[in-house]
Amino acid sequence: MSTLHAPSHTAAGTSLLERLHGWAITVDHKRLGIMYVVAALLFFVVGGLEAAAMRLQLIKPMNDFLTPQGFNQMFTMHGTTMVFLVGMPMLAGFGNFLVPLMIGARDMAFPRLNAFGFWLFLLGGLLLYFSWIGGDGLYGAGGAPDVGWFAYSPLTSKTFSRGNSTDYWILGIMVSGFGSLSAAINFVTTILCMRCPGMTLMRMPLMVWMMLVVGFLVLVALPVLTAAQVMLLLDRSLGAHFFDPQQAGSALLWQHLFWFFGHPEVYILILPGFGFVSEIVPVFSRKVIFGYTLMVAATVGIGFISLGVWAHHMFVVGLPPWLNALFAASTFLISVPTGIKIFNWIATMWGGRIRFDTPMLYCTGFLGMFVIGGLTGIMLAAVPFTTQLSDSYFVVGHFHYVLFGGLVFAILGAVTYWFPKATGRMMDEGLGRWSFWLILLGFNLVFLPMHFSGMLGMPRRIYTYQPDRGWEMWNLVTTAGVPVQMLGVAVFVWNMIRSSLKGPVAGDDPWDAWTLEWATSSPPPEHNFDRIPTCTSARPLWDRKHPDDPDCHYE
Amino acid sequence: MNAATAQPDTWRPSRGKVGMACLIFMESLFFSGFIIAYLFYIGKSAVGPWPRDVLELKPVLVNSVALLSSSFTVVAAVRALERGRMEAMKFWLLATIGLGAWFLWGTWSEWRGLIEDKGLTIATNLFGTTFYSLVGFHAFHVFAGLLALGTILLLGVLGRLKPRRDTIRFELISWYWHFVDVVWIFVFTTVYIVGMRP
Amino acid sequence: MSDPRDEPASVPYLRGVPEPTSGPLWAGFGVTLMFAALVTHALVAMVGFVCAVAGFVAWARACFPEERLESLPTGADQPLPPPALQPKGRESRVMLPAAMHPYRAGLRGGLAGGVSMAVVAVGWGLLKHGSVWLPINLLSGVFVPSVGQASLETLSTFQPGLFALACGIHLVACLFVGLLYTVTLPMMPRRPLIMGGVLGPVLWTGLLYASIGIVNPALERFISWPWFFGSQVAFGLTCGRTVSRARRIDTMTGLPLDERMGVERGGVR
Amino acid sequence: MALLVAVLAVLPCHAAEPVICTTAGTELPVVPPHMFEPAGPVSDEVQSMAWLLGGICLGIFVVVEGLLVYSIVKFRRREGDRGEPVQLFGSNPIELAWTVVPTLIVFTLALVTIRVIRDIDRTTPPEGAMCVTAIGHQWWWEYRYPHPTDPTGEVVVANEMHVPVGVPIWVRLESADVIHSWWVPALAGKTDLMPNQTNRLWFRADTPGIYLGQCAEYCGNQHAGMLLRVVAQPEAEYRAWLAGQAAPAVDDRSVSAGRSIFESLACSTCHAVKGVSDGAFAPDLTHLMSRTTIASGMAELDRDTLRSWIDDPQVLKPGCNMPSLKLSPAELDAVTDYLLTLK
Ligand code: HEA
Ligand code: HEA
Ligand code: HEC
Ligand code: CUA
Ligand SMILES: [Cu+2]
Repeated sequence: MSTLHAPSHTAAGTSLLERLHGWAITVDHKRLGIMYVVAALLFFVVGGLEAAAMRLQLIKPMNDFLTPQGFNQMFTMHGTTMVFLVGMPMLAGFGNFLVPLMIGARDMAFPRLNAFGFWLFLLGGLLLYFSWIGGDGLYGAGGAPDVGWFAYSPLTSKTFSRGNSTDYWILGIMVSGFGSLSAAINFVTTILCMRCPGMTLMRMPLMVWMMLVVGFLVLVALPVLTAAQVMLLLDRSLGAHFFDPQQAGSALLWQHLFWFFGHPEVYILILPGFGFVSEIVPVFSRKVIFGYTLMVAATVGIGFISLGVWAHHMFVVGLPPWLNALFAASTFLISVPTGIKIFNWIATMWGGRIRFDTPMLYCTGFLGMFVIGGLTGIMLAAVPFTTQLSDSYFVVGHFHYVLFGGLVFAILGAVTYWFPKATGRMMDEGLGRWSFWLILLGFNLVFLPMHFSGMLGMPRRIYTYQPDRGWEMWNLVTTAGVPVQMLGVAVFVWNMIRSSLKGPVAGDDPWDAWTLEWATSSPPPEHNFDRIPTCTSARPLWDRKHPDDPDCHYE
Repeated sequence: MNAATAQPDTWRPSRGKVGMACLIFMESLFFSGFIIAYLFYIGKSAVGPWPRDVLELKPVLVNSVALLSSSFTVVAAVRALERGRMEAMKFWLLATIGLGAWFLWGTWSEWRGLIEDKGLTIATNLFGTTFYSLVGFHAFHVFAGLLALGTILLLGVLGRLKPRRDTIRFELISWYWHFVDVVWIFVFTTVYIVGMRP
Repeated sequence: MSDPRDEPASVPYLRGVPEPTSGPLWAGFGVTLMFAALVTHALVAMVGFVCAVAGFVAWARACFPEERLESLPTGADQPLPPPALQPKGRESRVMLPAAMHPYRAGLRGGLAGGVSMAVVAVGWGLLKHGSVWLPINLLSGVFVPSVGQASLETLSTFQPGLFALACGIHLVACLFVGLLYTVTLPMMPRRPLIMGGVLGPVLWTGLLYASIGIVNPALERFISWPWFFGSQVAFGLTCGRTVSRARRIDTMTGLPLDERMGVERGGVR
Repeated sequence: MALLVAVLAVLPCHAAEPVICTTAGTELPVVPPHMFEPAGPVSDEVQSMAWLLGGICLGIFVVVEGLLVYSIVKFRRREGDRGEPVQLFGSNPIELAWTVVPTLIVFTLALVTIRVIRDIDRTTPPEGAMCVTAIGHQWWWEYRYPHPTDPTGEVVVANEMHVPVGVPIWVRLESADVIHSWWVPALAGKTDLMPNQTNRLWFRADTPGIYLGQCAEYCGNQHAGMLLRVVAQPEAEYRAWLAGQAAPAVDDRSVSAGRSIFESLACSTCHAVKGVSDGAFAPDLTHLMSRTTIASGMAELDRDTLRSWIDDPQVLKPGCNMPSLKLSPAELDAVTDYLLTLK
C-alpha cells in the first residue's frame, strides 16, 4: 500500500531557510523527538526563571518584589509549564526518538499524526504564553492565568476570574493535550505493531514498556481532563453551571475530574524517567537488569494502581472518612511496586563494575533523591498527618523531590546518554560532572528546607509571609540554593550547545550498550537501519557482541 | 530455553486497527466525563424545569432505532465493498448516512422544542447544562462520523475505491460508527432512563 | 487472529520511509487558531479554518490513496538475519539461585507459626486476665479506635466483629511473614532457626516496644512484654522449623552473604 | 534525612519562646503555627502519628540509601577490571522478599492510619461540644456564635475567634465564595471550606493562648493575607467576651460626625455595625476595637494602621475587596475616630 519516491533530501538543503523548512515539514520521528526535547528544554528555562522570580519574592518576609497577582501568575505558569510543557513533551520527545530505534522500526506507526501532535503541543504552549499579552482580552496590559496549575473551581468561574486569562489556560492546555493524545495513540500503536522480527513483548527494552504503559495512562487520564476543561469553558463562555455553586453546582466535581487525570499524570511523568534509569543503570553497571519480569509487572501494576488513588489530593475537602481511608490504603499500596523498582535497580548495580560517567551520576542521583520524595509521599498518604501537611510547603518539597530529583535528574541523565546518538558527538565529561554536582547541591538547598517550613506551618501559594513565624531561615536557604541550581542548569545547557558543535565524535556505540538504537550509526540515517535488525533477546547487542554466551538462553 | 527462541516471530497486529481502538478508547473516557457529570447532577438543579417535565421519550426512541439500525447497514456496506459489489456498497452506505442524518435531525428538533417551547437552555439549570453538553457532544460525534462516511461515499461515487486496498479503511470507519452508536446507548440510558426516574 | 486483509506479516516501512509533508504543521496551526479565536476574534477562527482545511488536505494526500514513501538503499527491505548464536555451553549466568519451591512451605509455616503464637497469647489472656478473648480483642485495636477506650470487662468478652477482624489481621500478617521466612532463612549465615526464632522476634519486639503507643494503644494498656516476646518466639520457632524442614536449605551455609542472597552471583553452580 | 531528624528534634524548641501579648487584660502566649506544640487532643494524636511515620520512613531511608551508597562504593569500576561481571538475571526469592516486606509495612500503616482517621475525624460532635460556624470570605473570616441569651440569635464576629479553654469546639465550616481552608496547626489539622457544602472539624485547646494559623487553600489574590487567630481563654473570660460581642455598638455622641460619614458613604453597604448599618459583604465592625489586629491579622490594630487602612486598603493588602473611598484627611480622621470608639 505505498508509492515510492526518491528521497527528497530535505535535510540536506544548504541555506538556513531550507534547513528550517526541512525541520518544519519533517515527519521523521528522530527530528520530531529532538524538536520536542529542545522545545521542552526552552520551556524548562522559562519555567525555571518563573520559579526564580517566586523565590526572590519569598527571600524575606513582607517582600514586595512581585505583586500578589504577579506571584500568583508566576506559580500558575511555573507549575503549568513544568508539568504540561516540560514533563509531557520531554517524555514524548524521548519516546519519539527512542521507541522506533529501540524496537527496530523505521518510524512511528503514524508519522504525520506524530508531527501534528508536536505542533499542537508547541502551539498550545505558545497560546498559553500569549496570555501574558492577551490575557485581558487584547485590551489591557495582559495577564497570565493566576488560578494555580490545578485551577480549582469556583476560583476559575467568571465571577472570580475576570478577563480571559483562565480561558487561555484552558485552551493552551487543551490544545497541547490533543498533541499528547496523538502522541499516546502513536506510542501504543507503534509499540504493538512495529516491532522488528523477534522483538517479543517480553524482549522490549524496559523504556519501551514504560512508554507503552504511559501511552495507556495518557489515553485514560487526559480525555477526562479535556472533558473537565470543556465543561469549564462552557461555564465561562456559555453560562453553563457545571462548577457554579450559585446554581447548586459542585466544586468537588472539578476536583474529582481533575485529579482523576492529575494523579495518573504524575506517573505519566515519572514512568519514562524510570525507563531512562532502567536503560542507563544496567549499561553503566555492566550487568543485565535485575528481575526484568518483575520490573514489567511492577510497571503495569503502577499503571493500574495509579488510576485508583486520585482522592489523596482531596484529603481535606471533607470526603467521608471511609473514602479517605480507602484512598489512603490504595496510595500506600503503590509504594510496593515502586519499591520493587528501586530495589531492582540497586540490585542491578550490586556486583557490577560501575562506570560513573555523567549519565550514571544522574541516575544515581535519581535513585537517592527519588526515594526521599517517595517516602514523603507516603507520609502525605497518611490522612491524619496530611491534615497538617496538605497544601503546605511540605507538599511542595515532596513533589519537587519526585519531579526534579526524580524526573529532571533522569532527563538530564538521558540527555547525556543519548546525546551522542542524536548528534554524533559526546558531551563533555568535565562540564557534565560540574553540572551534576552543582544541580545536586542546589537542588537539596532549595527543596530540603521546604519540608521544614511546611511542617512549621507555611502554606503553599502565599506571596508573602509574616516575619514572626519562624520561616525566615528556611526560606532564605531555599532561595539561596536557586543560583546554584541555575548555574548547574546553565553549565548543562552550555555543555549541550558546545558539544553539539565541537564535541569529540562519538561513534556508533560509545557506551558499549545493548539495545538496538546503538546498532545503527550516530546520528542514525533517516531510515534508521540499513536493514531491519532481528532480535534474539532482550539485549540484542549483547548477543551480537557475545555470540558464544548469548542472553537468549536465560530468558 | 534453546536456540529455537532465536527464530523471529513476525506477526504484528494491524496499525490501523490498534490506532482506531486507541482513539475509541480515548473517546469513551471523554464521554464518561460527561456521563459522570450528568449522573452526579441528576436531581440537583436549583430551579426547574426538570427532565420529567420536558423530555419526551417517544421521538427519542424512534431516533434511537434509526441510529442503532445504521450499525447494521454500515456492516452491510463494508461487506459489499469487500466483495467488490460497489452498487450495493453505495446503497447501504447511503442508507447509513440517511439514518445518521435522521438521528441528527431528530436531535435538532428535540432541541428546538426544548429551547423555544420549554425554555430550557444550557444556562437554565444544572439539568440544562449537563443535558445539552452530553447530548451535544454525542451529536457532534455523529456529525463527524457522517463526514467520514460521506467522504467514503464520495470516493465510491467517483470510483476511487478499491476493495482490496480500502476495505480495511472503511471497516475502521465503521468501527467508529459502531462506537458512536454504543455511546448513544449509554447516553440514552443515562438521560432518558436513569435521569427520568422520579 | 491474523486477518488476511491486514498488512503483510512483517514490519511496516520495510520499503521506504514516509515523505515529509507540511500538512500536519498547517493543520496544527489552523486548529490552534480556531481555539484561540474563542479568546480573540472571529476572524482568527476563519484564518484558522482555512489553514486547517489546507493542512488536512495535504495530510490526506500524503496518505491516500496510497502512502507516499521515500525509497531506501537497495536491499533495505530484507531484515537482517539473526546472528549465529552458539548453543548453551557455559553456565556462568543464572537466574534463580537460593531455594527451590519453598513458597508453599512458607505459607504453611506462617499458618503453623500463627497458631502457636495464638496459643501463647491466649494462654497469657487466660492466666493473667482469665479471658481467652482479651488478646484477640486487643489485636483488633490496631484498627478499631474504640478498643483503646473500652473497659477490661468488655474486652474480656467475645465480640464477633472484633474476632473476625483480629483473625483477618493475624492471618494476613502470619502468611506474609511466613513467606518472608522462606526467602530469608536460607540466607542466614548459620542456624537459621536461631536467627528466625530468636533474632527476628527480638528485633520485632524492640520495634513494637518503641512504637506500640501509636500502633496499637489498646494493646499498650495491657501488654506484658515477656509474654509478648514469648509469643513472637513461638511464632519464629514454629514457622522457622516448618520452613526449614521443608527443604534442605542449608546447602548454602558457608557461602558468603552476597552469594546466599543471590545478589552477587548465581548461587547453584 | 539525618538532618531532617536533627531538625525535627530542635523544631519544638526553635519556636517555643512564647510571646506575651495582652488581650482583654490577660496575658496570653502566642503559639506558633505549627504542629509540634499540640495544644489539644486532635493535634496531639496527629503528632504522635507523625513520629511513627517519620520513624518508619527514616528506617526505610537508611536501609535504601545505605544499600545504594554501599554499592556505589563497593562496586565501582576499578583499575584493571577486565571483561564483564557475572550477569545475573534476577532471583525470585530475593524479589519476593522485597515485595513482601514493603507489603507488610504498608499493611500495618494502612491499619493504623485508618484507625486514627476514625478516631479524630468525627462525624458527630464530641460530647459537651460548643458549636461555632466559620465562614470563609475572600480574604477574611466570619464566625457565628450562638447568642448567649437569645436562643435563636447569633453573634457575628470577624477574624478573631475566641474559644473557652478545655471545651471541645465543633466548627461548622462554610464558604461565601471560593474554597478556603481553616488551619490552626497547634489545635487541629486543616479542613477546607467549600461553597455549597458544610464541612466540620473539632478541636479542644487545653491551654490558654493565641493560636496562629492561616488559610491553607489558594483562594485568589490575597490568599497569603488571610491569617487566622484563635484566642483560647478561661471560660469566664470567654463568657465576658461573648457578652460584649453580643451587645450593640457603643454610641458615642462625640464622634457622630464620623458616624454620619460612615453611614452616608459606601462603608455601610458593606459593613455591619449593629444598630447603624447591616452590610454583610465585609467584616462586622460593631466591636472592631475588641480585636488586636486588622485585615484578618495582617497588621496590629491601632489608630495609624486603621487610618491608613481606610485611606487606602490596597496598600496594606493589595488586591483585597475593599476599595479606597478617597476620603479627605478630615473625613478620614473623623471616620477613624468613630471606629476607634467601637469597643
Ligand atoms: C513524578 C511525580 C510524582 C510521584 C512519582 C509521586 C509519588 C507519590 N506521591 Fe505525590 N505528588 C506529586 C507528584 C508525584 N508524586 C505532585 C506534583 C503533587 C502535588 C500536586 C499539587 O497539589 O500541586 C503530589 C502530591 C501528593 C499528595 C497530596 C498532598 C496534598 O496535597 O495533600 C500525596 C498524598 O498522598 C502524594 C503521595 C504520593 C505517594 C504515596 C507517591 C508514591 O508513588 C511514592 C512511592 C515511592 C516510595 C515509597 C519510595 C520507594 C519505595 C521503597 C524504598 C519501598 C519501601 C517503602 C515503603 C514500604 C513505604 N503526593
Ligand atoms: C517538573 C516540574 C517542576 C520543576 C523542575 C520545578 C522546578 C522548580 N520549582 Fe517548582 N513547581 C512545580 C513543578 C516543578 N518545579 C509545580 C507543579 C508546582 C505547583 C504550582 C502550583 O502551585 O500551581 C511548583 C511550585 C513551586 C513553588 C511553590 C509556589 C507556591 O506554592 O507558592 C516553588 C517555590 O519555591 C517552586 C520552586 C521551584 C524551583 C526553585 C525550581 C528550580 O528547580 C528551577 C531550576 C531551573 C532553573 C533555575 C532554570 C533556569 C536556568 C537558567 C536561567 C540558566 C540559564 C540558561 C541559559 C543561559 C540558556 N515551585
Ligand atoms: C466594597 C465593600 C467595602 C466598602 C465600601 C468598605 N469596606 Fe471596609 N472592608 C471590606 C472588606 C471586603 C474588608 C475585608 C478586607 C480583608 O481583610 O481582606 C474590609 C475591612 C475593613 C476593616 C478591617 C476589619 C477587620 O476586622 O480587619 C475596616 C476597619 C474597614 N473595612 C472599614 C471601612 C470603612 C471605614 C469604610 C468606609 C470608608 C469601608 N470599610 C468601606 C469591604 C468594604
Ligand atoms: Cu482563603 Cu486561601
Ligand atoms: Cu497523587
